[in-house]
Amino acid sequence: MPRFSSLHDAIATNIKDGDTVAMEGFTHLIPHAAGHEVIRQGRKHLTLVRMTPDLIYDQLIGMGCADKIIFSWGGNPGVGSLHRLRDAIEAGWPNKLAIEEHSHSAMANAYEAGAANLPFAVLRGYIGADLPKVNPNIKSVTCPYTGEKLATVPAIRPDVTVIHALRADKAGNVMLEGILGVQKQAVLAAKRAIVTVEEVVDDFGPRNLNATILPAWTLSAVCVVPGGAHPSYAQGYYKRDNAYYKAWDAIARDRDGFLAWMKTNVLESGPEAFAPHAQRLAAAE
Amino acid sequence: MPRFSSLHDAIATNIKDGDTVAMEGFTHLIPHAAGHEVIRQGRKHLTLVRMTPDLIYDQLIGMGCADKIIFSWGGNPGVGSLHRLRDAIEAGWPNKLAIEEHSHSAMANAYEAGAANLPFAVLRGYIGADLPKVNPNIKSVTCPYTGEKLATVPAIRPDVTVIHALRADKAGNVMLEGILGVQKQAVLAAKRAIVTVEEVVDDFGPRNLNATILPAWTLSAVCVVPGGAHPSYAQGYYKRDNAYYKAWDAIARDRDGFLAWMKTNVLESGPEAFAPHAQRLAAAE
Amino acid sequence: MAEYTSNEMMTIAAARALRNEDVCFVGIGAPSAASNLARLTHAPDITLIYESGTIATKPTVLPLSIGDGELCDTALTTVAVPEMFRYWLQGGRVTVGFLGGAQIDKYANLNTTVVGPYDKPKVRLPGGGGAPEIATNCGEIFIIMSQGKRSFVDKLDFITSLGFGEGGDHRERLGVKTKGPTKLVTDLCVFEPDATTKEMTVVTIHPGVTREQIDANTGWKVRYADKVGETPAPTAKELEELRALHARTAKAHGDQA
Amino acid sequence: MAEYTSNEMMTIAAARALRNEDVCFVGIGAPSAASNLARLTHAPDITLIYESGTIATKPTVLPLSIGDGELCDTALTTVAVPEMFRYWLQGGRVTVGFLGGAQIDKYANLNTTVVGPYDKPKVRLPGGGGAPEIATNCGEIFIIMSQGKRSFVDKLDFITSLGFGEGGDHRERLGVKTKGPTKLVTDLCVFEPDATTKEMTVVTIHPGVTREQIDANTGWKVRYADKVGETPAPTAKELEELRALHARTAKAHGDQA
Repeated sequence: MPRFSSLHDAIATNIKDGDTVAMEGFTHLIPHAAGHEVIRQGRKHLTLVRMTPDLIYDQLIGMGCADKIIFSWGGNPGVGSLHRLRDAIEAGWPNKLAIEEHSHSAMANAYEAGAANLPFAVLRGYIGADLPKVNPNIKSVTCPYTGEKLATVPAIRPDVTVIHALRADKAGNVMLEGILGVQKQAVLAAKRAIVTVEEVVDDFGPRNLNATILPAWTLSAVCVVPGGAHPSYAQGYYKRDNAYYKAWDAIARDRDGFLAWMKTNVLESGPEAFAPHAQRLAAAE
Repeated sequence: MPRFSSLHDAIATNIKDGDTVAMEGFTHLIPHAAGHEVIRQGRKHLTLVRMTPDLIYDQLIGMGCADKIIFSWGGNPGVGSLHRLRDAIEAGWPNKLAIEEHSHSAMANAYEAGAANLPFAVLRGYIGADLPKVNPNIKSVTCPYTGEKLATVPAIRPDVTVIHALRADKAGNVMLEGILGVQKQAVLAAKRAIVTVEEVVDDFGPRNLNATILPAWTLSAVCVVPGGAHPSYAQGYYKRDNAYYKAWDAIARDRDGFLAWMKTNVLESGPEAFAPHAQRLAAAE
Repeated sequence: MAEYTSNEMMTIAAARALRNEDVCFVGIGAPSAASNLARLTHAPDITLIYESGTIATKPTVLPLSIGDGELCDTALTTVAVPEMFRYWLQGGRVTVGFLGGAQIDKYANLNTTVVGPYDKPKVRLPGGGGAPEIATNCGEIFIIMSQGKRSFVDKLDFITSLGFGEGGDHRERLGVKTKGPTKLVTDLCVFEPDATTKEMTVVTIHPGVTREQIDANTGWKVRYADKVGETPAPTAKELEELRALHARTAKAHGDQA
Repeated sequence: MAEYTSNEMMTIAAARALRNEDVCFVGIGAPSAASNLARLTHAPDITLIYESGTIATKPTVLPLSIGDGELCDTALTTVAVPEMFRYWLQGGRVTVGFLGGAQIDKYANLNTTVVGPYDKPKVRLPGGGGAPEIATNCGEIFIIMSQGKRSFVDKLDFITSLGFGEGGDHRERLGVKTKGPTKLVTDLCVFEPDATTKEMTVVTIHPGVTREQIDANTGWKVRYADKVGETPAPTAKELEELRALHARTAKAHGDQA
């Protein structure tokens, strides 16, 4: 039942070229270490799904891993643009990138519908907005009771969802706390799920009776990667590296600078590089 | 902001004859004291909504408060029938009772849709079942993407939802824990909401970051009624009074015996009668 | 061999059908006893889910209701009821749904709604609860019911939850992809569906029970498999665990009286 | 009177629009500064909600992102993102949505998606995020934006979120029941919609700012109310709280560098 494995093996076993992959985490708990491993293993032609692409998808897109992105807000929060995402959309570098764009509400509803095994989600959304003109996947249904017309989006059902969580117990159950984002929904909507965690504990101990826990049997692999969310954060372990987010703007702005950085910090590195970042941030508090 | 009031005033102010009222609580935290207060105040022509009518609605129906019930499972759990509910449906005593019957899944989805301000809910349900033949409110929509036909039910939007919760803080925020049922959804789906609680605490203290909390501004009234869930239970305060549930079978079986019991235990009693039950059950552990 | 009741035989035979790796959506009453017996004997890691939202619960005593505090106290975690029905049941996360019922027909359709016409019922039963969606969304369904002519009927007054409908490929024609009722365990025998017609067919008979008894307690002409075996009698360990469970339960419920 | 920047004037004027009893859905950046300033001055009980799921949060420093840990640490509770958008925003529980934008037109429609054609963008902006549904599901909308000819444009390249559409009763015709943008606060002045045409109309001008400056920084012919007042200058208390908030924020973010 506990499917503990190395991050290398989890990615190698569960993510294939051409897969639809959701790496989720809403500001909190973004699975950056797993993203780097996907880049190192050279995956291609992925459809990347994520509400807020963030640095993790800027890196995957800049390294040519993706053919398409499904998203709802593609910026560096509080800083500015994701330059690699923009370069792919505006100039087709390193390859043409197809986009399917939604609102946050639509994406959150689409994951929710996926977790509930429904083919579509209904929302009061997109009224008077231009997105439905450019995204043919935004349609509508009529309420059988009131006659109202409501927006619909297709459920998101990734081949693989990847998330970072706080901790697992020895049986491989995984606990989340704090800003939960859409991670539970994204895991339950997917065919396969990989979770990286800060640590493994003997058991979760006394806890809230309704703690957000993903049972081991809903997961394909659990990998211990301390610091694996950096420069995002893990509540109670280390803070968001806001300085790193600001520094990324300059790194990603230039193609060559970006490639050089990726070579040093990703291609020639490994998951163990994340722990020191977390330790530094935890010590700074 | 904190809308603390007596149970008498909360019911008098918020529940009117003819209202659609949901008193929720899935086995755990059933608002029995509030139900008794509604009976004492002689409300009539209510449409009562509840997944599992339980003793609380058996009593309201037997006392002639309801014209209609919307439900999904009407029994005395682990014991047998709700005799007053059956007598109303089978023999129209004390008055004819209209029924709208659903499955649990449909009711849970209908509350969920109500909380989300949607006019209807979509589910993979009722396939091959006879309920859609006798409940015209069960309809269907076609998925705009896959062409699948899925069942729909109208959202539940009560005039008033009544629940019992563990505790409130001094600002009137209310915390739930344990078996959560559909209470949060039922409150957020309603125009007005009354919450009875076991106690008021200075503040909730250290707690799970994702604790189930209803902010004060979502509630119309908060009433302190220790033991107010009895014979249902309040996790961490007192256990379910299973013996009482068993005893109810004999009390409710006979019309006159029922009326006599209600006179003594409800009409001539008050919310303060609940605390001793809770104390007895807590002491028995 | 130890003495045992037909009810004990039923519960034990039903428990045996569960596997250690199952995720089981447990109905109250007999299904709950069988599921917990499985957990206490051959299937210690089985995940038991109750519709009150408790996931991977390990109650020491049997709950009287579907939502006793015991279920929540011993669960891995507890989710809200809409989530239980949406993400876990409808989400396809449950391998076995374990149901009982008031009436059953030979295609294992169940009635827990009414005896007599719906609008003018002779007996108003509690209704479907979770059953209509359990019946179609779980990987497969096990049913546990005592046999009798009033409960094993030729024609149901009301189909609360789908078994094999009119038999054959009826489930497939309705667009249902799950297996449906693969096992019906009674106090007399064990039925499984015929591969083609889907009629519930006796595959093993409990020790000491005769075909005449089965026929006399069934409202349709019972079909028997070509090779009908004998249900293995309860082992000492099974009986011991089941009786201890019932004794703990009686004590716990009695304590509160 | 103390010296202050036009940006401080903008934030302070925006903060004043919020009431103590509001439930405010807060956008990141300038809306977040204004909302927290309101909380730290005249509206101590205001409920601030961020789309990351944090409800009734009271951050000591401004978050850089919409989901900094500070927001969760100081919240009454934090819900999952689907619940935030479904029960709280779409559920009609939010009285004010506080937005910024890259481009705005005279009917307060906003563009944060693209400059140039959607399929061949000159500048690809981040996109809508929560804005499309914030714009129609909140009781009313406040917008805070610095004025300039490139951001206050005659025609948007893309309508990311609805303001008053083409003006007049356009929102009603689309079936939207909420008020829409009732206030647009800039570094130069405050706009409110005309009662009939819904064109954003200057109602107060910040101290020392001229109509010529406003006209020169707006891509359409600006409409002024019949009686245009002067925005009250920042009070010492407002400036002190705002500067202390920014100083705490800079220190907190710098500490991590």
